Amino acid sequence: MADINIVAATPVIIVAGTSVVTLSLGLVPWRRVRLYGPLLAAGTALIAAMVMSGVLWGDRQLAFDGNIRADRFSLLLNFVFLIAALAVIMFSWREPASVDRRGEWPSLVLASTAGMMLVAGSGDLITLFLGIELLSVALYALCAIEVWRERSLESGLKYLIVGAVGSAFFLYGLAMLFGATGSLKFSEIGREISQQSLANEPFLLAAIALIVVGLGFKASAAPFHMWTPDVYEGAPTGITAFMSTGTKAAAIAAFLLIFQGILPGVEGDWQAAIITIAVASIVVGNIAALVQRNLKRLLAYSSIAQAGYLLIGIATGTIAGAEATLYYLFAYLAMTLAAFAVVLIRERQVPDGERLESLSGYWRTSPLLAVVMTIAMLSLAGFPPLSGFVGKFLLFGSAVDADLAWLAVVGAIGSVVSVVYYLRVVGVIWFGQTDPEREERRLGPVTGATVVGVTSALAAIALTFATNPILDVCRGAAESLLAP
Amino acid sequence: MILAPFVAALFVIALPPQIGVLPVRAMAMVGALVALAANCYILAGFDRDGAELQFVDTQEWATQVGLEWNVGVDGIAIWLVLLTTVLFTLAIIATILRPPSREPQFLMLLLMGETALLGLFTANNLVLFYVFWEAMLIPFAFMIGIWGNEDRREALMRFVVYTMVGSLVMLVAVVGTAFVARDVTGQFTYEIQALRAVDFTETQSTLLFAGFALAFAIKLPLWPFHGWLPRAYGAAPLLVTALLAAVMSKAAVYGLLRVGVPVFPEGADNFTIPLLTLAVIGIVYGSVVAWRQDSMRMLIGYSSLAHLGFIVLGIMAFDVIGGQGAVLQMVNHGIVVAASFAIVAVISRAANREMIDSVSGLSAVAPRMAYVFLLVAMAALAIPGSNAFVGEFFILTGTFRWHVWAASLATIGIVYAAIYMLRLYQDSFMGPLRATGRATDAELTVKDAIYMAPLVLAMLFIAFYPAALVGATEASIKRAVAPAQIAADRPPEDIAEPVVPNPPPAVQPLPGDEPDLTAEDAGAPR
Amino acid sequence: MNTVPIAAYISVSAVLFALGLLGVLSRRNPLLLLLAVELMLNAANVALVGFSRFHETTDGQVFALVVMVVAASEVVIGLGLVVAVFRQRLELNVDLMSRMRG
Amino acid sequence: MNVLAWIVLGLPFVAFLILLAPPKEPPRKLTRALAVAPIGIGFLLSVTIFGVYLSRPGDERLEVSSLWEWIDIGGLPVDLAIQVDDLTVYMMLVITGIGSMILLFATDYMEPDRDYRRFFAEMNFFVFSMLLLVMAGNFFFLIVGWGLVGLASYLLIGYYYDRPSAVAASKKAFVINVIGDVGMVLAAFLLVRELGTLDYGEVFARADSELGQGTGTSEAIAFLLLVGVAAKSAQFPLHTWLPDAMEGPTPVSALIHAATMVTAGVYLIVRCQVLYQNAPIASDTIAVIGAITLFFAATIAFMQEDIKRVLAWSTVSQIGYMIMGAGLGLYGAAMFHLLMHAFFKALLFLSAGAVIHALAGEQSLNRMGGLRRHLGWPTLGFLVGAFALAGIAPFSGFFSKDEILEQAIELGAFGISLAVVGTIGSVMTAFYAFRAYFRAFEGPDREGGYGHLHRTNWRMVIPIAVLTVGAAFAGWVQVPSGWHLIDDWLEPAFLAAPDVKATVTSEVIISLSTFVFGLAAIGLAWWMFGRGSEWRLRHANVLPGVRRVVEDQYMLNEVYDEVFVKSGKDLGDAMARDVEPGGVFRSVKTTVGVFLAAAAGLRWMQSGLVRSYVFVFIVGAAVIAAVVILSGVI
Repeated sequence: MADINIVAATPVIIVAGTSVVTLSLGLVPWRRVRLYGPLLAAGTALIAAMVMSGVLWGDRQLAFDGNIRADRFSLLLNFVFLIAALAVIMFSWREPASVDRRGEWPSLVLASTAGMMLVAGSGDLITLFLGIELLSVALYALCAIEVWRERSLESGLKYLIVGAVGSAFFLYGLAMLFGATGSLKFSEIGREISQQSLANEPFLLAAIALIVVGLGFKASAAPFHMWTPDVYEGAPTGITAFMSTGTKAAAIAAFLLIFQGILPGVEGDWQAAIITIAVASIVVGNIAALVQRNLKRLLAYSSIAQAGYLLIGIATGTIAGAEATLYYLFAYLAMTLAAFAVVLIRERQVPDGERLESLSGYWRTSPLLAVVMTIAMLSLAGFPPLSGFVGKFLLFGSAVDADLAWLAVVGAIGSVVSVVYYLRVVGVIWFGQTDPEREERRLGPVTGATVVGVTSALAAIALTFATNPILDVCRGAAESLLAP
Repeated sequence: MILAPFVAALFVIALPPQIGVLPVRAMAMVGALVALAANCYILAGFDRDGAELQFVDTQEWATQVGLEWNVGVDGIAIWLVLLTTVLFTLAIIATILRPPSREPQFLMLLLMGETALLGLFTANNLVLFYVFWEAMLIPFAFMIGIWGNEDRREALMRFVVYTMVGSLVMLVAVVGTAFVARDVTGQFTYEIQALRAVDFTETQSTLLFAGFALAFAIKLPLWPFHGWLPRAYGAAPLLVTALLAAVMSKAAVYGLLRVGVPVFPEGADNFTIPLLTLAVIGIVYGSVVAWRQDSMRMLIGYSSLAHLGFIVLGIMAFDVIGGQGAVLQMVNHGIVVAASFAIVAVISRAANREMIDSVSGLSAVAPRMAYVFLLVAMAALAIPGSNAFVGEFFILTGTFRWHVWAASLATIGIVYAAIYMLRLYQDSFMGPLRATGRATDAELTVKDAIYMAPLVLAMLFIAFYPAALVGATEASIKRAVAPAQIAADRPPEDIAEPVVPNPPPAVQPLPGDEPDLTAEDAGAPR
Repeated sequence: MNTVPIAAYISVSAVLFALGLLGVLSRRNPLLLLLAVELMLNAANVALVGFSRFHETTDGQVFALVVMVVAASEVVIGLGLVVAVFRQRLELNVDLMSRMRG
Repeated sequence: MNVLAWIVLGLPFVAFLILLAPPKEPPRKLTRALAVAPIGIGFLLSVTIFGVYLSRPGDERLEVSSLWEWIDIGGLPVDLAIQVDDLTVYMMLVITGIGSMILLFATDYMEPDRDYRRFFAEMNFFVFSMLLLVMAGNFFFLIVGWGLVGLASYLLIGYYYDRPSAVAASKKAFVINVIGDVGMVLAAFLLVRELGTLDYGEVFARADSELGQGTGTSEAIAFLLLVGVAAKSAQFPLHTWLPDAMEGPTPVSALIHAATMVTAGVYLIVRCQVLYQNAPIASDTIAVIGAITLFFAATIAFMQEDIKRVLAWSTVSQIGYMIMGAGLGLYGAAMFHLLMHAFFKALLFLSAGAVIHALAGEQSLNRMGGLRRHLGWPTLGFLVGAFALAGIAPFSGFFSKDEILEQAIELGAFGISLAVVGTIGSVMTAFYAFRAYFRAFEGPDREGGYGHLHRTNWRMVIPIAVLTVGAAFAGWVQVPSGWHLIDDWLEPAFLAAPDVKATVTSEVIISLSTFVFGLAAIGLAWWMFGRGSEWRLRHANVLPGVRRVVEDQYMLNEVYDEVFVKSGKDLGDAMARDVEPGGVFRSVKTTVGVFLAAAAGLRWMQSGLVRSYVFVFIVGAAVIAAVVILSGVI
């Protein structure tokens, strides 16, 4: 019974372990080590975890008696999390918060990453909950890590309060699920549900509703999105990027895992709920973003809308939908990181770098970053042939395929509305006037962020041209969800 | 061929600014000329009687999405491709001769626009078509946004939003088409040629056609979807306005002819009357409004609204004559409008903000320009004997065979064309000499002649030997309109017999997915 | 064995959960908010334990233990933040923390 | 023959290109040679063709030749083809013959102008277009020629481009001609729709059987062509452009607006006689329109003070005769009158032109008088022309005009009533023709005398002399009850002409009445105008209302302005200023407004208060619960 098979859990273990190591590295007396050690260690750990994820690629392996899985699905998502985390580490080079809290910063990032990986690789409800909590708790701290900034504190506290409520809902949902099936293991829950036609069972219904609410909160889907803009705005920009990519991916992974992995038999019970939050997210996110002048808030609303698109894929309940969702996660990762990289750099260059106006005429001073931002925005808006387009195309296609054509139409209308605010950014960059009086300062080199930005922008393009192989991978991952 | 300008664009952007503008110019010219040369090569090897796509090139791209690189030209596409390469080459020459600020970027965007349009005209895959359709928007939006006048923000916003609404509808239609087609035949494909064979039910066909038609109508623009036109045409740099009117509008009519009518004959048939009505309204409305414009540029812009109405008539008549005339007129209109805008550019050197009443009597100081303008004006108002007359004549001939009312009402546009073009010509070149700027600036210089001469020569060539173009379109047009003719219940002797019949509906179901075809066919749309 | 019916467990936990929610809604002090959240988590614990008995497995109880630890860590972070807020000499009132809005 | 015909057609076009090509004004001698020679050579070649055809039997006098297949579209081939038959040769002779004379005249007349070569280039372009019109082998190129002569006419009317009145006149002429073109193209559409071809041969061969006698289609085609005819030949109600067209240089008026282009309508009816014989209603309409036009134009000619405008209205009126004749099916007579009219009207214009030239541009009759004593040839020319115009035997107009009237009488009550109108018109013609003559050439010199007069040199005199001879004697080629050379020549081209022969009685009636009343009218004109201006000035205020209406051309211009131009402008303004910004854009603005309002609402909800967030959270959870439960129940 006690099948430990620790190898299958190595990626998580590496990351979690290094989290502790970096924390201690920040305490060692040698200044040089204090300065660079934690970041280097974190980077190394992340790369090592990626390598391990690659090595483990293949059919499902179970660790710790099936509480942690390593299959195509979890490993693929590991890449999303690890890339996001790596980006944050690179962002944090010379980041004020990171300089101040040398050990804690990478340690918390790694802890949060480990939480995400646990979510994707969980094999039972406890691991899942642990993962969710681990990533959230670390993020609460990260949001507020710039304790000298009132906004950062406010952001952390808001996130904590609403997040705790969300977690409570989620946990209660898990309890209900346990109550309905009498098991905590995914495989057994799935078997239980398929065997004893539990559809419309009150406990199951309650579980579904509560889980949708809890995960919807994590994915910042409307109407559980209210915290998103405030927290995104207040948190350090690197963390915001991490939240909007990693957390969202983790939440979406949990959605996929629960609804497509273990509850496919009762699709009728949960589909409507997911459609509801998907539509609400698309509508709210896109409309609210129309009037935003703060780039981070704008990206926050945009991420709400993007969550809506991602949920479309889940709502279909088909392999094609899951596949599209996974592809779009990668595309979304690339374009969001690119966008945040530019915001981050601009923040360090000018005092109010997160204002939309600060980008006015930016292409004159920094054409490369202007192109990066343009690609990111166009891709987010779904302009072909960028990866954002391909992803949306797949998502809407899967919706049409699942007889949810109207959902695709809603999504498409939403993306038209979104064009307005995305292109406003592009317009400001290219067509705006430069303000000669603006104080330009440079807070040290921003190479790390630049590298991330350029790489992400290139990835946003490359994903299009490599659609075929990547989709194959995604399909494998999606199929492994349903494998017994 | 399509990629040549794109590669050149990459080079242009990659060249460091220090080395000066010459290599950039050279690179841009090379890109445009390579495309032109490739085009000539294709033209030389083109089988004029074939209805099939020729020079097909296929590459896997994203099979699961149905996206693949699948391009080729037929008798319709080749002329639009030619028009694109020629006009963009001229545009690049014109840019080099009278460079705007930040010339390299402008050239780069021009080349990217050319790429998108070439891709659009050759795409044989609905998704690819859509990709290029959208890609076309970006360079034009940038050119308006960076080099436009002070009104550009509003204009750009409107332009982008309108077109995005259109593309969105089209996107839904594109996806819908493939899925509905799969339900009907069991084959999942976005290939346009294969989709032609699909036997959609009338409802499916109507709905999908409506989606495409709306997108095309906005891009055209067809009345009343032209809300973006005045601002965009007004705010863009003149060269860009010219390209918008000359080439980009063709994308929409081309789509109608390539996708709309052949793939959804029943739907097209159901929309005949509404589209014809809108086209006719557009012709009259555009003409009347053009007449009352104060600015030369807007006059031409609105006239373009009217002329595109004619092309729509020709396509929606489902008539071989009308269709061939429409293709010819696409080329004609592209040339004539480009030449018209070029003339406006020359005149405006002596005028105040392109206002018509700011100059008059320029014939006295600019006799050569007067001749050229006269020639172009006559072509624009389609005087018998001009190239545009050939197109309009046969468009209306075709339309008249089936929809007497539409053709008859459209002739109002011919009369108004005379009125507004003469207004433009006479007010600026006749009467007592008066100019805001230096009147002699309006004379044709050698620089202007370099890019205007090819346009004028092309106009004359088509006027004297239209068969060179029209001859190659017949087979393709027959193939395109035959299904729609059948759908319109035309008498059998009037239905064109395509040289290459459309392939029979593919009935090879995918492995493991063998739908009950009879049930599917009989069933209502899902 | 005379067992407490499952409905009772669930009722109690639901009431606790609702009370926690009410607390979150009505309190302004972050500390009290944290308490209310704790209440909600523990409501879930009650449910877990109840189900655990109902299904006659220990899994639920294990889960409840884990939750307790997690809840504790959450509170720790929360308290840390409260302290940080206090050190910035800001008033401990969540309604005043609304600098970011819109 | 075809080669010759192509050369005739091509020469003026080549001349046009050569004249335009050099960047600077070429030497005037060269321009003159290039201007006149092609048309002169064309005339000689036309005569050659005529000679060859004369030696052939009637049914071999038709050749069609195609330069290249111009287009083949959807099974509708159109060749760049010409058709040379009797009718074509006849028209070619008129165009090149009269044309070469007028151009020769113009080389001197235009001497003071600085844009010398432009004038001749455009004139050659006109001749080319006109030849294309008459030589075209199918309806498509007929329309092309039809449009191009309109263009040439436009260019030449607006030749003095810095004169606003000329510019306005040219625009008017062009627009009305485009209306005519539209009629023509619609007729062509109908032909394609019904017959699937545009070739003369096929259309005429199949018209009888496939279009049918008196059917709606036949009538429709005939009526649509009639629109073109009325616009081009300045027939009521589309005649208003022709008098304004006198803004062009006088040779232009002579060639285009008197001798050739405006008679294209007559040519068209004769060419399409098969179609018109199938369309009795349209034919009768044409005849009536001709009659109306000839009568009212004559009345307007009474009141004109400008010598060229008198001639312009007389042209409108005379074409009315031809159109009336053609409408009645009297194709031979109509064509005969066309030729005679070309002679005498060209002569009148050239003579008037010589006068204007001599007076350095003066055109008003008020500023003339007694010119007989100063200008010899022009006086003779004008006098002979006036006699011919008035239809006084034995000048040319007598034979041709009377032939139309005589034959009309044979066509029953309808014909007789039209003939009566024609006869009255003829008398009026005599009156206004001599009114102009007396006021310009007789009586005392104008006040202040003439001072220096530009001399007329040989290049002006020769054309006047030649045309004088023509106007005086050409009528003898066709003498009632004697010989009819023109009818004989055109016989093969008359595919459907009804055989109408005037009886001796009608000949006598018409000849006597026109002759006697004509002479009386001339006498009246002499009594009123021949003795100076006293009588005229004394009676200047008789019937002021009538005078004003007639002078204003029955207000037709004003009505058109009000009804079409002004309302069109208002409509355009309304659309451009109100509908465009309002109707089309408002919907967009509203939509955008809704979105922005929604965004503002969401912004308000985003209050920054954590507890409100939790509240929304809970509401959302309730909604989700409801959804889940509902979907579970359903």
